[in-house]
Amino acid sequence: MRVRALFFASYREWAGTDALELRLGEGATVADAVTLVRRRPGLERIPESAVVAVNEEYAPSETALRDGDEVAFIPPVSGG
Amino acid sequence: MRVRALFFASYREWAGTDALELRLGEGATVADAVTLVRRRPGLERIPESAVVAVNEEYAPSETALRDGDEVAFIPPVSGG
Amino acid sequence: MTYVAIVDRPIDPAALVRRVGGEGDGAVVLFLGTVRSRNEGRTVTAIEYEAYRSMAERVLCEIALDACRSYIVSDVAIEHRVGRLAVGDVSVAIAVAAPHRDDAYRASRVVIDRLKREAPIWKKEEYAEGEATWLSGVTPAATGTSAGTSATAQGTDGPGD
Amino acid sequence: MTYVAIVDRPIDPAALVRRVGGEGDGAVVLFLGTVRSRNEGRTVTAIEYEAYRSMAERVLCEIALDACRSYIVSDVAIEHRVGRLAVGDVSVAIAVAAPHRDDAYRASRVVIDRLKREAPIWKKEEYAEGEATWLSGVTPAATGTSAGTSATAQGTDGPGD
Repeated sequence: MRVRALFFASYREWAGTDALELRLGEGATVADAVTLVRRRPGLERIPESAVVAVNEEYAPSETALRDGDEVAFIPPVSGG
Repeated sequence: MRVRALFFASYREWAGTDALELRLGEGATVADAVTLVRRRPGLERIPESAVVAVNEEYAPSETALRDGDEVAFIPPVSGG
Repeated sequence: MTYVAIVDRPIDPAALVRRVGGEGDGAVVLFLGTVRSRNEGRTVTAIEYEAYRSMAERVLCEIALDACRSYIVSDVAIEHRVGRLAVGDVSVAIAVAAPHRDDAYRASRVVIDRLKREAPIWKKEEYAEGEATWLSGVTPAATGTSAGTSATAQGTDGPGD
Repeated sequence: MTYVAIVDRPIDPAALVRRVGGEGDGAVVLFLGTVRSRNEGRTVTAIEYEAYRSMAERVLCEIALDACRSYIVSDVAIEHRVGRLAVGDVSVAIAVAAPHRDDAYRASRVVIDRLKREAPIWKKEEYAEGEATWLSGVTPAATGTSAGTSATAQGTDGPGD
């Protein structure tokens, strides 16, 4: 399946882009997406415990992904 | 001595005026001013324990008055 | 900065906010008290506010300065309107600016709570049936100087708002 | 009424206040977050705010609706600005209207505390020396649905404001 990875703030700068397409096997989880992304040069700085939102909702690492999901990597937030 | 009594809100309506001049003996206190005012028709409704401000500061009943003081009778407040 | 005023014209909340805050401030809290259409089960059509103006400004000033002493607050601005107000009109506005929001919220809350207990201001509600009555209100504490000089009391929420 | 928006233009606090409140409301609390000139000992010249806009609006909406469920609140309106802000600019505004002030204050406080912990928004501070850095920030809790659905946490006051 394919999911769309989104990067923001420091993660976006490390990625050099605000979005990437990821190819994952069936049954892949949020944890698998994090592992895949961390193999990309620069993105090894993203922690394994990175917070991820799937389709705009915060999702724990065991969350199963589906084809077409939007998987956002969320650095520690600092709004307000 | 003479002091100026001020009335507000319900007390003003009971007094039919917003100010009266009171004549008091030397050494008179806030309590004496309250007693004097309560003799006036309509103003017996002011409680003996009425809150009074002398020269714009809340003053306990034993406060000694001086000639020329402004003695305000303060109904329970309801601002805001 | 401290600004207090009893005014007999409509309160402009934006103008009050513009009075407070500077480069070192990260938070502004504005409180507005407005005239409600219902109070204690009755339909209110208007409220007449009356104040002992000079003393009210003196009390508000003291409350504002106490808030600046109790919290890390840069500016406090307070306006209370008097005269006849319609439902929805702003009767009181309090703007507080502070470096951090916790102080701004706490100071704002203490100022409105003390204002309601201590400021010599009264309201007479007019009801749909034509009657009008002075609200029962709170008896200020007659301490030696002015009532309640501590800024610790958080107050309970009276029926007023 | 609930209104939330991520905006890339200056926030107009008065316009936000006008969005909230009705005949039954006696209190409006407006919170403004503003850009401070100093943070953690450094001189800040500007802040660049970035948001995951669609998700940020979703999270703010949820926070606003939770506040309406936890407190007796009529309206919540929230705007957060993104882009480059100067010192003194308003970054976030929250307006809450309620029948009574206690609910308005509490709801306002919970909304800003949760916004800071949960909304996918980031700021990069630019300093007088020319450097710029993303603030360290708060790690949102990754619960099953969205982070922290309870409105009970009062939060501590971070360095942000």
